Amino acid sequence: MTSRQLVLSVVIAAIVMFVLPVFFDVLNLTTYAAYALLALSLGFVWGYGGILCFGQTAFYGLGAYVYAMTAINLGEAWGGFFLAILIPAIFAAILGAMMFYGRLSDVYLAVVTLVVTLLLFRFMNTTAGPEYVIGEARMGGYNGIPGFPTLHTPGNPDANIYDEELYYFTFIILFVCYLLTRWLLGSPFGRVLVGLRENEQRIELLGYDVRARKTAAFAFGGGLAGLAGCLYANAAEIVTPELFSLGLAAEAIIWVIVGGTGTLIGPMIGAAVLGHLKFVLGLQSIKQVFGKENPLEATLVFGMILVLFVLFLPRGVVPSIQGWFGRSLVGRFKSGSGMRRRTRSERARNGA
Amino acid sequence: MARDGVVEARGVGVRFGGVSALESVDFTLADNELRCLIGPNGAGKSTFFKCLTGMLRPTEGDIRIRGIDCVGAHPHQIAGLGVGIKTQVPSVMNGLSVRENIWIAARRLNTTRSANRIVSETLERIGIADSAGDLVGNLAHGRRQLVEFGTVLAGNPWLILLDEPAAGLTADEAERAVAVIREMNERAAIIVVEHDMHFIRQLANTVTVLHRGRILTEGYVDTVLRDPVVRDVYLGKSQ
Amino acid sequence: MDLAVVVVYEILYTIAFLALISAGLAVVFGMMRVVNLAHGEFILLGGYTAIVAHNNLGINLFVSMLVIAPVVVAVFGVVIERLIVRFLYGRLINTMLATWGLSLAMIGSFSLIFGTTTTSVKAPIGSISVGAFNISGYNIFIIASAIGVIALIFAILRFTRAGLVARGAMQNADMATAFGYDASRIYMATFAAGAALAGLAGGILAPLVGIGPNAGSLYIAKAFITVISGGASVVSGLITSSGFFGFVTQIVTFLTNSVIGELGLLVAAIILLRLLPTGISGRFFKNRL
Amino acid sequence: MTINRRQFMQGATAAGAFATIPSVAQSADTIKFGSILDTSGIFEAYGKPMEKTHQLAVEEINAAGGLLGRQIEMIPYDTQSNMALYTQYARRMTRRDKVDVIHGGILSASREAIRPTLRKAKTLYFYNTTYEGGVCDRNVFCTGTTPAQQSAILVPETIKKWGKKIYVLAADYNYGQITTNWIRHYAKNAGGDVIQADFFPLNVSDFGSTIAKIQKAKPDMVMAVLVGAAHLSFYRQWAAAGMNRKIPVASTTMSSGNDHRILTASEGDGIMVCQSFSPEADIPSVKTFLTAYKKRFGNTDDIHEIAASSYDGVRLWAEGVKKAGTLDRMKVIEALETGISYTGPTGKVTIDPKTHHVTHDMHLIEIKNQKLNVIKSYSQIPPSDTQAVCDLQKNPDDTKQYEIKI
Repeated sequence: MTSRQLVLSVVIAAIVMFVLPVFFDVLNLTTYAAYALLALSLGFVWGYGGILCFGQTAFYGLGAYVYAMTAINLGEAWGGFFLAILIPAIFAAILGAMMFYGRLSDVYLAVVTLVVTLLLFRFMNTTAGPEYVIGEARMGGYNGIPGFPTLHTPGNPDANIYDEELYYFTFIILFVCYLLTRWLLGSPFGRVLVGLRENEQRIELLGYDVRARKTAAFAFGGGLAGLAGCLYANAAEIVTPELFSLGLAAEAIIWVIVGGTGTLIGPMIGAAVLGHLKFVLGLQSIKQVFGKENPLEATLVFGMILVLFVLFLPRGVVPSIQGWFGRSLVGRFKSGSGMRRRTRSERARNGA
Repeated sequence: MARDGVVEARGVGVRFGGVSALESVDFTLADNELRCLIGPNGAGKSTFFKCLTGMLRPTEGDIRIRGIDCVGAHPHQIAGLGVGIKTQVPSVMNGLSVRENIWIAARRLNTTRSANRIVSETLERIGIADSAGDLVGNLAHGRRQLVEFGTVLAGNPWLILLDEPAAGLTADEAERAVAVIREMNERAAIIVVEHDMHFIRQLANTVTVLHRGRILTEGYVDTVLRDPVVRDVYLGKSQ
Repeated sequence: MDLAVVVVYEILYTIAFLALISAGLAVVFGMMRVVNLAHGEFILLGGYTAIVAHNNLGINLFVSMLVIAPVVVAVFGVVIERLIVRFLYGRLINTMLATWGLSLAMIGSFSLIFGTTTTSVKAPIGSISVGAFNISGYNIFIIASAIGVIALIFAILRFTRAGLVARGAMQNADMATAFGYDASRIYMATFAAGAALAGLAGGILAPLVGIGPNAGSLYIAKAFITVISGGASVVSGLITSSGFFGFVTQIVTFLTNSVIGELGLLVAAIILLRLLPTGISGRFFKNRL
Repeated sequence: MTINRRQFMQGATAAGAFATIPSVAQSADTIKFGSILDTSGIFEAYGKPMEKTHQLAVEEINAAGGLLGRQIEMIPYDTQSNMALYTQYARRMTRRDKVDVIHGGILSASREAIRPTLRKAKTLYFYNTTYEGGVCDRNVFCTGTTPAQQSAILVPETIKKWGKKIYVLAADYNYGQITTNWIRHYAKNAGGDVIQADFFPLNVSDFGSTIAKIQKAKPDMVMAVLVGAAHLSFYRQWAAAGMNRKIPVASTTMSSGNDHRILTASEGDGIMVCQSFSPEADIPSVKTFLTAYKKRFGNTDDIHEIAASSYDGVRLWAEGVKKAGTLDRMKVIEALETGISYTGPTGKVTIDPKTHHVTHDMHLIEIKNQKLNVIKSYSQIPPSDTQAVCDLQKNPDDTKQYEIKI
């Protein structure tokens, strides 16, 4: 990324950040920004690493829980903030190492990641009893953990970062993570990672240790997702096992595929737009417009969106638009990879 | 152990279940030698190639590359020794440009700056500089083969393993490939696994004939191809 | 002693349950390399069909469960295959995504049509006594059904012409076409067969667990894990992996409780896939049925 | 239907569909009543009738001239059986809608999710559901029954009737955990014993092995503290195994979601519950309530105890506002703390100033033929469990939920 591009993206991000609250509720926007960071992490792991992780929510939920429990024990937020990045990243590294050194791929990898998030979902749901406690923090089972200290000015636990401040904070973190991810993709590590998505065997025959690199990429994605969970926890002021649920795992996938795999901006936009769509569909008002039998049931709409996108726009919205308008801001390695990965899995099938 | 070859294989055997794909193969490759491995389908060429590249672990025997025990090593470890490998199906990164493909190969042992320089040189060497910015996936088969040669070259290897480099090439492209292989041979020892007799004659060098998982004979290409036993193996496809 | 009988009975029941809910998915995955993530909702559709046929249309419960449910779901499966799945053959991940979308859409439709509460029918078979214990007689019916379903799949694949053609087409579609078979129709029929098995499972389970729009995720998670861990061989994979998971789950459940039992299943799945990355049958029953 | 239009406008502006801002002038002088309930998802059966009784109570008050001469405007939110939506919507209600009071929350999980939020935002909160007791928070009024009113009757009565050994099956979250401890407590007092307690996440629907384990343990009865649609399978599987004729079942939750109407008569018959409300009870205030409900919504099939106590909750709050003569939160709390009473569908309810809980009339009920037949009634039972630990007169800043120690 050139410095001109950097300045341009900062300007655009700043405009977006200040314009959005004019039209939307900041509480919602904060949540959408957290979703967008989760989508960014999945977009990176899936779109650039070629690792289709069905359970990215495992790291997201873990980040939220780590934050909540650390904040309760420390009585302040920042320790939890950093642990919420570190612990999911370590967890992802361990899980990733297990999978990649075990040569799991494609469908088996999807199963294992999905199972891990379900495992955490089930486990967190069973922790209602008083014996499940870490320090002063009860894990709370189905209830989740409400009432933990939220983010505050460093050093002053009473000066909470609230409402609009929290929105700006979350948005800026999201933007920094976006820049960081772009920088990483432009680095030699990132380029090899993209090559690896394109042809794992070739990268290996060139002498790169594929397993180590995939593990590292997975850990980076896990850290981003954990941070997203931490930001979500601050927006929602509660963490519950729902963070690990199959439904949210599905939504994250939908965000990315709708926004576009192989880009970073696409998944983020997908998350924000679909997050808002879900919110609107859940409003009483919309239900009342249609009477009791609301045909716009959120799961129904989301399901149809996913089916239609896979069938008709498998590259997602952003790469398609880029395809119409030629190259744009999104970095040199974007090159509409949704299609390309398809040819790869076709090849995998033919080989099998 | 005396180091009398770049590649030193002793008693290599591979069994799948009860079937032997390779049996007690002894094989030596000297410095800067160019050797072709030939044989009919199912002779064990590819199996042996996979053993050399670490894609397959032999059930018995010993393989050393420059004296280093390579049995059980991963492909990236073998490649990491400075071995360039090209597989049978063109194995390139379709979603990336030609330049990017070669850059990734060059960058492994070099800094970004020298990698960029190596990329330009390599593009020239294989004569594909005009399509440097094109996506590899959009290139014709033969051009993709060349790109793969490029990725192998960019690592500046001292040993190169090529599996059926001529497969699917037009006559022109095959000639070009012969030239490239010859040129590579100036700096590196090469093993070529090949099926195409015409291509091998063009390379004109020492060949090893595999048959039913064993080494049938070794020698200069013309001599070997005149050998009636070899002709039987190739023509009498009864087995 | 009675307790031992009950424990064995519960283990057999759990294995049968896993085999039933996984059979349809196993056929589709094993034969076509398609993972139908809407499989859980196919099961629910079978359940709803059986309940509606019995409760609202007054049709005999066994007919509803064993005939109407599989037929309706098979027809639905054909429609889905024609509209969605056939465009995605060979693209494993895309079929997974599309059928996941289908699954969500079906959940939404179920809640619209049937509401979010569970509906059910009364089990048609009473209880039986084993010594001091009462056990549900209906579970015996489920165990018998599972054995029947597996035997049926095996017989069709092994002994019928249709099964042979199907196996051939899955190995090499071009070859089958060259012999004059329409590969596209074979795929469609196989997908319909998988759907029918899901419908059958839904019908049979309806009296036992009650059917609600969100219940599908419980089935798909277990069926998915069972099938993937079983590997690509339809029959041997299905038997070994439901046997393994059923045994692990029930033993852990009896030692602790049913929640830990479920966790046991998930942990066992991860360990199993780590040790056998291509599933049980990929390791031990390669290229068999 | 001002509610609908206003709500629609809100949604539309939120969606960014139009830029017009709904006229605030009209709603400025209405009283804003926030209702936050799960009216879709797996707790729909609980939440829908509760929202209806909120609506009924509000409409009745408005028809009678409103409160303090102003009309009440109901602002309903559907939390879709998703606990995370509670905090989100609660903050919308306090910060954007600026409601005067919030009624709602069904599961204890949802109450605990929003209780800190509402206290921080200084918005009065009514939680009107049967629950495990112990909430001690001056900002909150709990008008549902607690274990001292429910289990304290149900457990000794069933022990007397069936025997001493109890096997508890409970939902695995705070309600189930704490209620189970109360059952242990009351069982011990009555000379009985909880021989085993198993906890189930809310999505568990297969109880086969549990039923076998229960038979192995040979209890005299099973106490079901099960919650939600999936858990309903227990009663079915229990009947399918023929156990309903061998071991009797009592439940703290059974009829709250009208489960007895979803189960067949033969599956539900004989199950004992203890509630403050039964539509079958021959009490004038119950009949009046049911008539009004039927007139408004067509039939009374979906009515249940916590819907009735939600109605009571709205009425009690209205009495408090009337007495205070203002909507000021502290004034209303102080007015309610004078021990206000109301006689409605659950009989006479009186607020206990020390705990912000309510004195209830209770009924021991046996389910027969999908009906809640009252066997025995108990008059004016105090929430003594919470009274033993909570005194808001002495400690007005307390915010804890006390849990029973075993």
